[in-house]
Amino acid sequence: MKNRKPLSLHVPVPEHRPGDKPDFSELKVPDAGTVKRPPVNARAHEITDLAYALIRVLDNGQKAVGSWNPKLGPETLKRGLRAMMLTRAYDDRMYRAQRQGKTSFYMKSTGEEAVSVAAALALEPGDMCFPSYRQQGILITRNYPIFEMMCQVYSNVKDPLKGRQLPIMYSSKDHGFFSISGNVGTQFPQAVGWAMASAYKGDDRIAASWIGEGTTAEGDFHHALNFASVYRAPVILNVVNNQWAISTFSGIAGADEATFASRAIGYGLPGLRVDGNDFLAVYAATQWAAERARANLGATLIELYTYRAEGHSTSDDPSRYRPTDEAKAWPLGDPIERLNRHLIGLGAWSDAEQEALHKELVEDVRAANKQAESIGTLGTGQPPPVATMFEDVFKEMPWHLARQRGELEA
Amino acid sequence: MKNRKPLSLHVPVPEHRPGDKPDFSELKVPDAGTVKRPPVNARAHEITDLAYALIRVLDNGQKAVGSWNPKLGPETLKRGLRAMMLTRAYDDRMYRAQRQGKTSFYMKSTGEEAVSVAAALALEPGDMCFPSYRQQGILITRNYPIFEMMCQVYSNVKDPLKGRQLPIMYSSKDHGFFSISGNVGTQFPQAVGWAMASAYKGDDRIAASWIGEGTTAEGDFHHALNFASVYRAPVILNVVNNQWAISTFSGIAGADEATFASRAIGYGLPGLRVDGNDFLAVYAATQWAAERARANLGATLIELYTYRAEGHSTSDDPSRYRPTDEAKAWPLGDPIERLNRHLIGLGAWSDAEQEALHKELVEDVRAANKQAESIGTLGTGQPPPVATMFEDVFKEMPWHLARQRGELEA
Amino acid sequence: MAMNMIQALNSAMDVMLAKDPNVLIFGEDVGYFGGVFRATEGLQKKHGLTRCFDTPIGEGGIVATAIGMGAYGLRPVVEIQFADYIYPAFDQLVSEAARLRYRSAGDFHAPMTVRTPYGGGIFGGQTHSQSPEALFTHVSGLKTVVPSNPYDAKGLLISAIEDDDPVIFLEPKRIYNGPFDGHHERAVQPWSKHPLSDVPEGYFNVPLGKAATLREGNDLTVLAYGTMVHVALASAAEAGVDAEIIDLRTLVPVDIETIVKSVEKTGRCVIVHEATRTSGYGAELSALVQENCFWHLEAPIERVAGWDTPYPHAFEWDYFPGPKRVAAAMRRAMEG
Amino acid sequence: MAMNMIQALNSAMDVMLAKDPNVLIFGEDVGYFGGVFRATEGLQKKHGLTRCFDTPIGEGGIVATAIGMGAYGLRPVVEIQFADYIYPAFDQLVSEAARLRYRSAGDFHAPMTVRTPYGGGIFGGQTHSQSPEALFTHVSGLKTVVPSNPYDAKGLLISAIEDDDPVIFLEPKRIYNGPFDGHHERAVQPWSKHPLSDVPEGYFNVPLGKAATLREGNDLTVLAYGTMVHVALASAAEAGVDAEIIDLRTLVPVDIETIVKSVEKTGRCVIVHEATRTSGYGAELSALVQENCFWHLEAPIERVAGWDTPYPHAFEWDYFPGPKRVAAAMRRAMEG
Ligand SMILES: Cc1ncc(C[n+]2csc(CCOP(=O)(O)OP(=O)(O)O)c2C)c(N)n1
Ligand SMILES: Cc1ncc(C[n+]2csc(CCOP(=O)(O)OP(=O)(O)O)c2C)c(N)n1
Ligand SMILES: [Mg+2]
Ligand SMILES: [Mg+2]
Repeated sequence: MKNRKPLSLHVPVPEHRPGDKPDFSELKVPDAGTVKRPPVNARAHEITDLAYALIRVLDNGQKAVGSWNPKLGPETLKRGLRAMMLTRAYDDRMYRAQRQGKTSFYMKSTGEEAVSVAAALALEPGDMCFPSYRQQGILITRNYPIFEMMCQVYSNVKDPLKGRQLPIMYSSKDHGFFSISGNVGTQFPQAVGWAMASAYKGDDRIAASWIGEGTTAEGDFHHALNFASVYRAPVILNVVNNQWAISTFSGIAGADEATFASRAIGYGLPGLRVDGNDFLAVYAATQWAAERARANLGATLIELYTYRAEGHSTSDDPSRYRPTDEAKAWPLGDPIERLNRHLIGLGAWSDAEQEALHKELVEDVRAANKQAESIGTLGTGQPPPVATMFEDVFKEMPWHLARQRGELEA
Repeated sequence: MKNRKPLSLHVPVPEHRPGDKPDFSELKVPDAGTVKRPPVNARAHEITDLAYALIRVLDNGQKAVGSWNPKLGPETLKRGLRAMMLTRAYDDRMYRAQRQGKTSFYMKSTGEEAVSVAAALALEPGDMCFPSYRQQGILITRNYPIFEMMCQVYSNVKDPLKGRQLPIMYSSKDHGFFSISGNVGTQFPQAVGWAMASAYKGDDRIAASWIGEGTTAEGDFHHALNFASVYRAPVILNVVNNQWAISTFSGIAGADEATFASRAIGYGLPGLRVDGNDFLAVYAATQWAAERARANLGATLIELYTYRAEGHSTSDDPSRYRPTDEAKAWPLGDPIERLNRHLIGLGAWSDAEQEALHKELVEDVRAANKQAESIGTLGTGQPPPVATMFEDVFKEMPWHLARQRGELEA
Repeated sequence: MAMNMIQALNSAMDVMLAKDPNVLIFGEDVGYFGGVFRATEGLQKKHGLTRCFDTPIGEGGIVATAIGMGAYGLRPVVEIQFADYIYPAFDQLVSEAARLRYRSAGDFHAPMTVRTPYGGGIFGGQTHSQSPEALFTHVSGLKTVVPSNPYDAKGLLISAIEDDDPVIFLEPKRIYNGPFDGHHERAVQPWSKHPLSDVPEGYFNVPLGKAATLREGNDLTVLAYGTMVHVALASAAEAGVDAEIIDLRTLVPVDIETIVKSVEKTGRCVIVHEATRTSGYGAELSALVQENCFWHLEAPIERVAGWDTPYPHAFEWDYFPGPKRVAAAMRRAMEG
Repeated sequence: MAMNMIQALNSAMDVMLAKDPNVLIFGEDVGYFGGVFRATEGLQKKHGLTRCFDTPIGEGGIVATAIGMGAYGLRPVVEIQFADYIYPAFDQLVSEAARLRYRSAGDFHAPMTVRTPYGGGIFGGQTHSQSPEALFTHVSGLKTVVPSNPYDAKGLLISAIEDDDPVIFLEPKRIYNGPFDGHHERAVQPWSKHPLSDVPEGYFNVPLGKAATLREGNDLTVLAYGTMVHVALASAAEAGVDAEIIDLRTLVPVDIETIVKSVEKTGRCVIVHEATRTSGYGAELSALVQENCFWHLEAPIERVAGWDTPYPHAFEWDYFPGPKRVAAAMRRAMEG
């Protein structure tokens, strides 16, 4: 029984580290249009192949092909393009603002804009989104004013959150955007609860939530899938697989062993694996899951396969843990470029219009930021009144908080 | 967009409730021997069918058939039969003791004895078990004295746990039996950690853990599968699906939507679904998973399909929530009867020997219990010294506990 | 109508299910079976499958879905089978339920009541006897409530369900079926003989944040809640001290006026709880009394609490802070 | 050799990895990258992939596997990226790590050190600024340690790793790179100018359970830990009081002799911590002081703590209990 081979501990490591040449050649990217779109009432166990496939609509020429093609008109496509471009312009400006010391922290969604924007367009306005910190594109698509977002980032007197939250932790019930939590993953089962409530009330609104692939390791991921499955909650559970969790590659979250979409199988839920940089594919998958949920057929797990093109946040330096220009080597391209090319291919758009739109949006952002900065940035200008710090802990302020507010003002 | 069909909340309910005639006719029981045994180095994604099958070795005539037949000799089979019968006799006696007011609480494993006993025989003595409260069969198979178990149940001075634990929350490192926790599921990821440690040290011992199907809903279930998958931990993760979690049927744990074995698929782990009342099938599945783990190929999830023949515990009354004689209607039979028939079929055993063995074991239990009761039962006889209540909170007793011990003695 | 605590709690939920369609109840075994302590018995049958249902065994998921439902506009009432099993839900309670209103500046809030049986005296051992209230009192944004009798149980639970903030509602399981003064050697008493078992059948409430002075006295002040209220009453009689016995009922926000008025009168204070002593809620009470009444104190504030060990099965009555220990503390407080 | 706290912590782990093959380190981003605060930088490269590695983002899984490893015989050192994210692991810490030795009567135990950055002063907002120490001090079976300087950080961490009980090791992140007296308007100070940044390169330890008197004085006693030790020193100077300033270093088991000796001498006590006030560890300290030193107290014990709200991003310096508030409390304690 001894002289048996000793065991050894396996620790996954990524293919490439700083200094290596970025290389995704092992990553097989199936052709667009090759995956069949099943009816929305398909039984989950009959479509498990979708959890291992990669749903793509835009081919290498950025033409829309295959049964997942949502056949969107140019107006919708242009709305999407505009929202993605505005999101990116906004991110770039706010990132600079943090670098200029105007706030403490910022997080970009660069390269992942389609994940938020296409989903927001495929959902209905009344549907409630439970995002992570990287879905600012939803707010922008739903026309939440970037000025208010900036005031939140600057924690100034116009910050709707009264300076209480870290930058980018937005909240807007009116825009169906749930208060972002600093604790990753907590919103996933909360979205299921909201969806259960909607079903309980005989409402027709559904919920959707987003987490990163790294966050799938939290217990809340399991609770969300389990409760969603048991109570057939009308909810769309999105896993944004952007390959990285701060410095940690997706293999540490289990990506070497199975796809994240396939986590759905054990709960009897459909799992869809989607090209997250393909605006049309994200739209189509979200639409499929939304129809299914509204038909009382329950939840869908969607893995959005993409790449975090920039650092995790302004506190991060990706050059310490991954090849510098890995983003450029990413085989699924850039969602904005791809949708732009698609529109041009349709004859509904031109490089000139693209250029003009870019200028316009950058100018909009500049103007809004000027206005926001004039009100105040973190530590300068007008902050929210300090006494408000004691409000909203409870609906009514109890004696001990009133007393503490008194102490502060003393 | 309105005049859409309203949503409604789905709450699973069991087929039968008290008053109904127990009926398992919808439950399709595949024939024994029909499931192929893959090589232990099979890739997980190539054997996902095993997560939906039901591995059975003993056919309706209780003959061993098919490629999963572990081909055990009569001696091993008799050891198993004896351990299962002793476990049942012990359970019956201790249950009565609680009813007689000799202790506060008891839990039986009646009908599930094969789950613990066959696994314990298939594992090696050095392998560490992380059980739930329903695997007393492991201790008995590993020859832990039932006298000591009784002293634990009675919290008397000979209780190895010094009266600190609820009855049946045994612990014996020497028998590779990890301290049972009152919080369900916590042991599942702990077993993974132990297995990771064994691999880290180049040891050849593996770990195994057991939870009930209801407990799969805890976050710890997810942590266990996830860490086991990522680090290829040499561990066997057993889900004992005995259909009930106190008053809650398995549908509330997700059984209406998928098998528990299929939870393995999303982590890239093999999932085996096994007839838990078939001693040979449990042995064979455990052996397969153990060989795989020792070959450094990582973890296996095993769903043991069985039935909780008695109440959840002495605090429970199953007649309030399920048909009274559902246990008798259980189509997979009784593990002891089935192994007994199998041995008789082999010509290695007889009804007379069975009868004699039963008498012998009942007498052993009676004798051990007499001795244990003579030392003390809960609240009578000799309890552990009260001052020991303050020991083992920390390795060395800090001042505040010493002071509190002083107060108590004052 | 005479009710024990289980019946009173059941009645509170029954009344609220009938009154407000946004109230729903879920938790482990609470549906068809009616809960392991029977607190929800009959509610599913009477109000329907989706108003009172069973959940998976995932406390984190139970609280998380309740938060989502609260954000939608419902008033979920969830049961955690034993307070000892609330820890898997700790992140959702502390980081989410407690923070949602504040972090969203009132944009979202999640009304929710978390009912859970707590405390010892039933030979439940380490994981059916814990008193974790102090942990919740440290979390800004949570209210913590502990009833000590059927009348308050119903009235406080109704207030908790109607409250727009998350409420941790801790039920002293030892006194579900009868008051308990700590004399385990004596015959069990039914609630029916106790005046506070006379509970209105319909809607009424007992406000959160208000203590009840169960006995007026001049010698010393006792601060207690849950089962210990009854132990304190018996202990005072046995110690022969004219104690003023205050049942806090709500721990956060605590009724500071009632506490201060009493200690200023008596000059002496004994705090009793079942929870482990170190950093128990008694520490906060002791600090509050000493800060607010320092110049009135004639003796050190006494804390009588559970020992700083897990709750040991065999030593139920050596662990439980019974009349002997409480009376001794009262005598010390009088001498001091 | 001059080290800041990060370097001192890194050195402690480096020394222990070299000294004991049963020591291993894991947590989120601690491996190749070396942790978001760089505390484990270079350890994977130097000691190997399986000695210091990255984990999934599941704090419950991290602590659970550490318990299993401890039961096997290893000495895992895990990092929780921020103390604000320790709650998902709360059940494994409270119900398992803390209880294992007791419930198994010593048959099993799980030595483990849980390192986690805590506290404010860095504009981290609600979920990068919390001070949850009080929660752990209430849990029987856990030791809670908080260093305030590089020398102690290394010596205490080595003691924690070698300790056979589970230790919650809270690192005041505001002073990782330099001491901080609360005067955010002043230039940041490096550790190199501070005497306690002189740290031996090799093995040494600072015992758990022993406080350090950083300044002797006769007017009043200050009980503090972590960042607040430095704030207290500055505040005393500004208030012009001859304060005896005690750095507790270990919260459980606390060094009661040092506390009592000092308060018996001074008769006055100010307790300061960043954590929210209600049921914070200051409550336990206040209760202990008044129980042990009642007859010596000449003024009410003062608590200076974080407000009972989440930690608000924009109001970092209105929330942080800085020198103004601490000095005012000292003056009140002198008048009282
Ligand atoms: C409970 C909890 N643990 C740890 C963290 C620290 N943290 C913040 S973001 C992050 C990485 C998340 O990665 P992923 O889920 O892939 O999302 P991405 O950042 O890639 O969008 C970590 C570990 C946290 N915020 N909350
Ligand atoms: C964390 C936690 N939650 C709830 C409980 C209460 N409880 C004890 S056993 C049990 C049912 C478990 O059912 P299952 O996992 O199917 O195991 P079985 O009893 O059928 O063997 C429950 C809910 C607990 N012990 N721990
Ligand atoms: Mg990611
Ligand atoms: Mg079960």
